[in-house]
Amino acid sequence: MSLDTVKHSAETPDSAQPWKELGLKEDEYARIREILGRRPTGAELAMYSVMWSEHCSYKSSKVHLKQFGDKAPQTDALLVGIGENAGVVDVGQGYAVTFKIESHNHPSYIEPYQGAATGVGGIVRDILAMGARPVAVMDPLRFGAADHPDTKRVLPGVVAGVGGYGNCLGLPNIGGEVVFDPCYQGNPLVNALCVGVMKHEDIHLAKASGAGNKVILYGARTGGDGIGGVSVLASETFDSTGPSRRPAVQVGDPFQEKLLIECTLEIFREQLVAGIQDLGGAGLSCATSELASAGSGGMRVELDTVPLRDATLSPEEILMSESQERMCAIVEPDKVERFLEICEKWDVIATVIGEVTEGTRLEIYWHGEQIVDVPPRSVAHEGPTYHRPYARPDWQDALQADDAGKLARPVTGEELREQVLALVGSPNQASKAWVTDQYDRFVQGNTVLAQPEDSGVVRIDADTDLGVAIATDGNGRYTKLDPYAGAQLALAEAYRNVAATGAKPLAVSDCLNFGSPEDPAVMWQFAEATRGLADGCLALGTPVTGGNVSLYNQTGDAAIHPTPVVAVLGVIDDVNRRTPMAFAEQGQLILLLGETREEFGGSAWSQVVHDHLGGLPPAVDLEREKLLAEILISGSRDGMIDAAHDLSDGGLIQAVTESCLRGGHGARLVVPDGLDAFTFLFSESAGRAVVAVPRSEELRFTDMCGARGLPVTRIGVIDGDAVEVQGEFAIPLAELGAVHEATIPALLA
Amino acid sequence: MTARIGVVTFPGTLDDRDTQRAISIAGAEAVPLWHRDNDLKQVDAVVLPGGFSYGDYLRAGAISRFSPVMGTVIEQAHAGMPVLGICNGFQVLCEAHLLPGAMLRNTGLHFVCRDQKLRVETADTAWTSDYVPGQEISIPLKNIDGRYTADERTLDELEAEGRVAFRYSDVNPNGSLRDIAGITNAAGNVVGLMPHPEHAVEPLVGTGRTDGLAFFTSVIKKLVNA
Amino acid sequence: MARVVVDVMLKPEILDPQGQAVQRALPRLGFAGISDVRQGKRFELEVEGPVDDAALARIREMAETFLANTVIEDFDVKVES
Amino acid sequence: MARVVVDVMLKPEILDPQGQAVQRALPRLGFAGISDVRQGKRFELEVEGPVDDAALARIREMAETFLANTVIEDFDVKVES
Ligand SMILES: Nc1ncnc2c1ncn2[C@@H]1O[C@H](COP(=O)(O)OP(=O)(O)O)[C@@H](O)[C@H]1O
Ligand SMILES: [Mg+2]
Repeated sequence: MSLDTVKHSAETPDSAQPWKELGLKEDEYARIREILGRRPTGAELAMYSVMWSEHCSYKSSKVHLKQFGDKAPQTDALLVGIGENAGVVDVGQGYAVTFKIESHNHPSYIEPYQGAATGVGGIVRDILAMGARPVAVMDPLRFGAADHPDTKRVLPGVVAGVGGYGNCLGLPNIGGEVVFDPCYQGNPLVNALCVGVMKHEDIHLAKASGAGNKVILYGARTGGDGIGGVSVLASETFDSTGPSRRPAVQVGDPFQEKLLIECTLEIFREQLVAGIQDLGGAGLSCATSELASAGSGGMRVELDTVPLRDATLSPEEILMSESQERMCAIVEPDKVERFLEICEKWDVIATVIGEVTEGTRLEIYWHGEQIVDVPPRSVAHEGPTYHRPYARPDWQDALQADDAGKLARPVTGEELREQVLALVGSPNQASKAWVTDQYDRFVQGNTVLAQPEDSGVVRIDADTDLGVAIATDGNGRYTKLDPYAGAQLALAEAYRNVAATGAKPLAVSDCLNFGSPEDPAVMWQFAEATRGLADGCLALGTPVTGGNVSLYNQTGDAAIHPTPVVAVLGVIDDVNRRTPMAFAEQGQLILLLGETREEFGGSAWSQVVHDHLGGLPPAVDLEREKLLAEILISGSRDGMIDAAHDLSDGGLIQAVTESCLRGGHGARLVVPDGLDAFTFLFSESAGRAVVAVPRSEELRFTDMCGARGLPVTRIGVIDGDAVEVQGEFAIPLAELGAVHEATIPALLA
Repeated sequence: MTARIGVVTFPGTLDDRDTQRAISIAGAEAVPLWHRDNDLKQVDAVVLPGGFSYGDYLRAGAISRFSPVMGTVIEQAHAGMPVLGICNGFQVLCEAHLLPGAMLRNTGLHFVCRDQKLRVETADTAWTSDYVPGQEISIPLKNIDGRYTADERTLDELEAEGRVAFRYSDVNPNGSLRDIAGITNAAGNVVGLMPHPEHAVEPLVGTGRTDGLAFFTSVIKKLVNA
Repeated sequence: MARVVVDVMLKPEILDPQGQAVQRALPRLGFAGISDVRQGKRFELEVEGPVDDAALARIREMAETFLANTVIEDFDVKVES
Repeated sequence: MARVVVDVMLKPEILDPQGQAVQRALPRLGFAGISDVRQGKRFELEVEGPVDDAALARIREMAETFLANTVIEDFDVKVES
């Protein structure tokens, strides 16, 4: 096949082109022709098709995501906002932190190990590209039914992939989620978060400026893997049509990425780059067009200089390849030599592939012939925008009317006891140690708290003991019942988890996992959830700094539960005063903060005991969440509380069980006046936490709560070696522990 | 005199900076060493830290063992310099035949990260003199290729000569033969173990215990008194 | 009892980091003249009963659905002499 | 260019949990009649120049000192037709 040059395309306006196969719609193809004033070349078509895919262009979601900017709360903490590789937050003492969460859902279903591994690899490069040293990862995961045979294939592969890649990079895994629900059967959700640390002056941006500056591609050679992965894998509904039609996935090389990290950090230290971008989805198409689009001039690239793993690749394939572990830097000419030296030191291949030009176009050449000549913005930032129709589904009313309050409740102590054991041993509430023990949580020597604590806490300065805390949360069941409230509940839970460890919540990143945007019901869920999240962030004063959207998570007509996963980042100026979750001291008092109402819609209890999903999720009160957080932070700062654990799915009994097991001590609980034992134990009212307080601090602490208007109830004492609810039942810790820990290993054995 | 302890960085080494921090906390000067240099910068002892050098591709430690720096380390180890291999470093020492045996994939086939109990079997090495034989310590373990293996004769020899330095004491996490977690050479200057003492030197991070500090104080005492 | 060998190799277009690491180490160890290395898996299966066409067909199915992930790997089934 | 294959397998007396895990899974997947599975590595080397005795000797040395750890593994070198 002869080369389709720009010249050739002008001469052959009527050549048929595979725009449809590349996932473009007819009007999109027409627009490309209009932008260029001719038909695109094959290479241009390849670039537009990947960059205008749902995954890269956010064409269905961006009209909704705009709210995160429009409703952004006033804050001095945000140094870099949405739009860059990741947002950057000021955490004081001259330090900045960048974090982001991303999805790798579809690839992880097809090839669990590599899909999950490259998901970690991709998010780590995003963080690195901001100028930061990556310091930790987290992995919110969702799978189909725990006892489904395919879960046995997908889950161990995903966990091995997350661990295989992250462990090999030397990044501690400090938290995540493992959730099972049949709705994720053909669409597991593999989200990955990375957090990185830098000094304010080290922030780097993805832009190509300064005519004459060189474009350097460095890292792995470019191969034929993952071509079209973006458009095919991430954007279209995946239906299992047998092995032969399965699209290509990429294989990751964590060792190469580790070299890339160290090499890049050394390059940053010597201030050798003017702009930098990682190569992720859409590979070189994305990196070159985004760098050029954000910069001041144009860019010229000699594509045949790109180091290849497979010499037979066509220019189109090189532009679309999603080979992992590559970065692209803009470097002033007199710094190129030193740049290449550092790459050589780390055994990283680096090649000058082009330069920044005076012009305004992105021009790509292949053996001297021009094959791309486009306005970079039209590729990178001016893709199509859809106002997809959305409508509240007709089944929503019936779902909400199916109130969980009418479900049969346990009456006797014996029934309560049985249901407590069923709850703490259910796959979603059981210990996730089988998963988390496969992750290195110690490497880098700065892990202060990791799973199963409420949030991961890492020290970022060993001299001052400054640290950051992060938690991720999402509840697809709540969000299905009410997408607006569900998104806010996810936010509230992550916020509460951060505060529970004593850190002050500062900022948010989110991964929005939904079904097909072409279904108006799904689009409504999306619209409601983004609206809820944006309003929630405004109310809590925590801006969204970046995130990711994953659509088309559905099999046939069946979409997953709408699943916004929210990550909240907080700062703690002295990690010595972090609050752990363990009930570690006999005799300390257990206090319940917040109010308990009869709220069972979407609850773990309704799922475990009745396999029911209906009604309304717990009410959201963000002012209350703020107050609770303030109390938890003050309690930690003033040394009044020795343990804290937030209440979420599973309610009070789940939280108390976890804190007891972690500390190795039992608890004696008393049902407070005005509550029945069942509601006390199983309700999932939001805005609550349990704390352990030394007797000497009780008065000071309850006075503080009283003065600020936060309800506080003394519910028991840390004591013995059983969890006992007076007058109802007692369960020995050993029995609780055995039930809590046996479930996941048994399912995966 | 301040002891100077070198910490080797291979491509893919992960716990090098953590090991340097542990050495400083113990009171010595940590000296970074680079795999391509055969110069050991006049250090008095060397630590080969943990990680996935060369991605642990082929076999853990197999490629690093041929690095230029290892040429000098092997030479100096034979001459009596204290050398400690932690995790991946232990694997490198085995591949380099400074210690007998080999490391295989854990029997559970998974990466294992846990707070591991160990029994100290000998204090007669450069790196364990601050422990007492029989002492129980707890330090983090994190690896996927940690199953220590050697033939029966070698194992009997190790036992007979008191060269098993540490044994797993609560559970055997990886199927290591005879619960072996760490061994020493006959001279007692070269020690390898799978768990990570450098992650048990500060009360605030890691497992919150400092049971690993004695590795570093042991060697520092030896060097300073030498 | 017969032995059947299943070789599983990454497809040629798929990155093989392990093979690459080996290849890059060879010159340093003094082994020249190896232009490419690919590393794969070898399974040795001990088969009870006769290794007839039916048995081989089953083993091929096993390789296709379980031993290899054909999204990224090719496999080859051989009866050992 | 010729291809030389080096097969590396754990010695028979060494426990092979990977092979065992495969074997244990087979009946569950409906594959009966496999009495043992061992899992090893296969290296495919592309050799420049002729694969004569000298070249094979070098590859054998490479296998012995590098590709296999003979404390735990056996190896086998074959020229592919
Ligand atoms: N896939 C995972 N990776 C790392 N940590 C996890 C993972 N799944 C769960 N965890 C950790 O286990 C603990 C319990 O999880 P979860 O019950 O979801 O916490 P919470 O309800 O407080 O959000 C948390 O510390 C969480 O970070
Ligand atoms: Mg929590």
